[in-house]
Amino acid sequence: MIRLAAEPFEPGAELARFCAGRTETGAVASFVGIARAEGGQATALELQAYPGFTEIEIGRMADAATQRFCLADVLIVHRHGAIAPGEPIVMVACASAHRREAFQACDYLMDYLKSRAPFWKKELGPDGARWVEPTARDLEDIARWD
Amino acid sequence: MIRLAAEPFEPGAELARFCAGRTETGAVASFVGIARAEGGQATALELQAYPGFTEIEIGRMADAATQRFCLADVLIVHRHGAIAPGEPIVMVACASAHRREAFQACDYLMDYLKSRAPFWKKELGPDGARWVEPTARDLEDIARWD
Amino acid sequence: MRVLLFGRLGDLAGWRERPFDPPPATLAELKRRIAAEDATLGEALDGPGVQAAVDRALVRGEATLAGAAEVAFLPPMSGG
Amino acid sequence: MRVLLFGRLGDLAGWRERPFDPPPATLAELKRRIAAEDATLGEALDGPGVQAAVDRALVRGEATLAGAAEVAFLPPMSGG
Repeated sequence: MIRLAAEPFEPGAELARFCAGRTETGAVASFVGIARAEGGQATALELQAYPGFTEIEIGRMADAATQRFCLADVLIVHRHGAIAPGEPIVMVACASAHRREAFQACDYLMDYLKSRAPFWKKELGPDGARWVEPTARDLEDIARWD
Repeated sequence: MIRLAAEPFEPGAELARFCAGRTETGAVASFVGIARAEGGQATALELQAYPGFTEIEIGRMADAATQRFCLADVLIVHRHGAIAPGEPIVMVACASAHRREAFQACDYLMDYLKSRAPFWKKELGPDGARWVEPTARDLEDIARWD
Repeated sequence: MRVLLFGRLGDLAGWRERPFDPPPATLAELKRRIAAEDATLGEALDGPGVQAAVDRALVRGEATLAGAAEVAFLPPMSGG
Repeated sequence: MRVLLFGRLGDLAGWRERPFDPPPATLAELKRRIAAEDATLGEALDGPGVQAAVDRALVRGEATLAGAAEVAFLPPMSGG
């Protein structure tokens, strides 16, 4: 399930739904990315998505991860719009028969989201705004999977 | 926070509490292990802990993981007693400034719990009961971190 | 035809969405028309890592725009 | 002194917790007394991967039990 959320979402409620009724896939790995205050240096994030394109691209990666890591289920929830410090930006959850595959899939999908998913992220701080592009570390991270 | 739970727990509620008010540690990785029905082959699990010893040993590992992976916070909830298929057995959540460390810490703690934490696990199925010991894969998994 | 600009391209141009009528026949013609109005934006569209999507499908290099309803310019992406 | 058996050891012995009075002076003496009553259990306590904890601290090899309140025998562990 891929969802773009224009409003804040609650990772706990997402995880509860994702785990409910799961009697055969014993392993659920998940990740939540939260907007940091950076000690007051970041006052807000603005995340642009391209609705109608972003979901399809993310869905393609979720399908690839499902194949590669033998997943039973994937959940990706991603905020767009204005995001305040402390609000969740992204959640990925992967269910699999074995924990290693669930962890790897989750790690892989986060690397993808950080450096290749159709989002554009502007950090607004006391000194103005700047567009964030993938860091050197993000690019190293995603290269691990190629 | 280390908690032995004699009754079912709800991973969603645990994650919601763990993420709440987190404005500086942007990365929360978590894992939930759920009792499998194994297509009817497993009717229940019985997990023994050694209360007063198990928490301390797990706490020691959580401290080691906190140091090794620069964690801001760790949560481990582990059931004991009789566990029905579909019920969560274990949840680990790790909060860190960076996602790679959060994932690794979570992976490491799960490997530890599977093969070195003071629990004893009996699977009850239609053909009787058997005590589960770490599998060859569990031992390979934990050896990665030594 | 609709043109969309994402991320820093929208800030640079001062717009995020605009109709282009009559529609250009190719991606190259669209870029030329944009550059004629706004040289800085025109240069940015050819900058490193900027991709184009025609009707929500990424295109590499040149592309015809016959019948296309929407072209989007996408600078380097970063979510999460 | 209290003796606790975990996992398959408890099933094997038919008990999980028992007082041992008078308390044995060493871990070796405790094992000898257990083996004298139940040879199968005695052998299992020396089996592969079985550890002992005295007053909730793991001990390696021999240990004195002077003043100890609780000895636990722990077969290979597996949680999660």
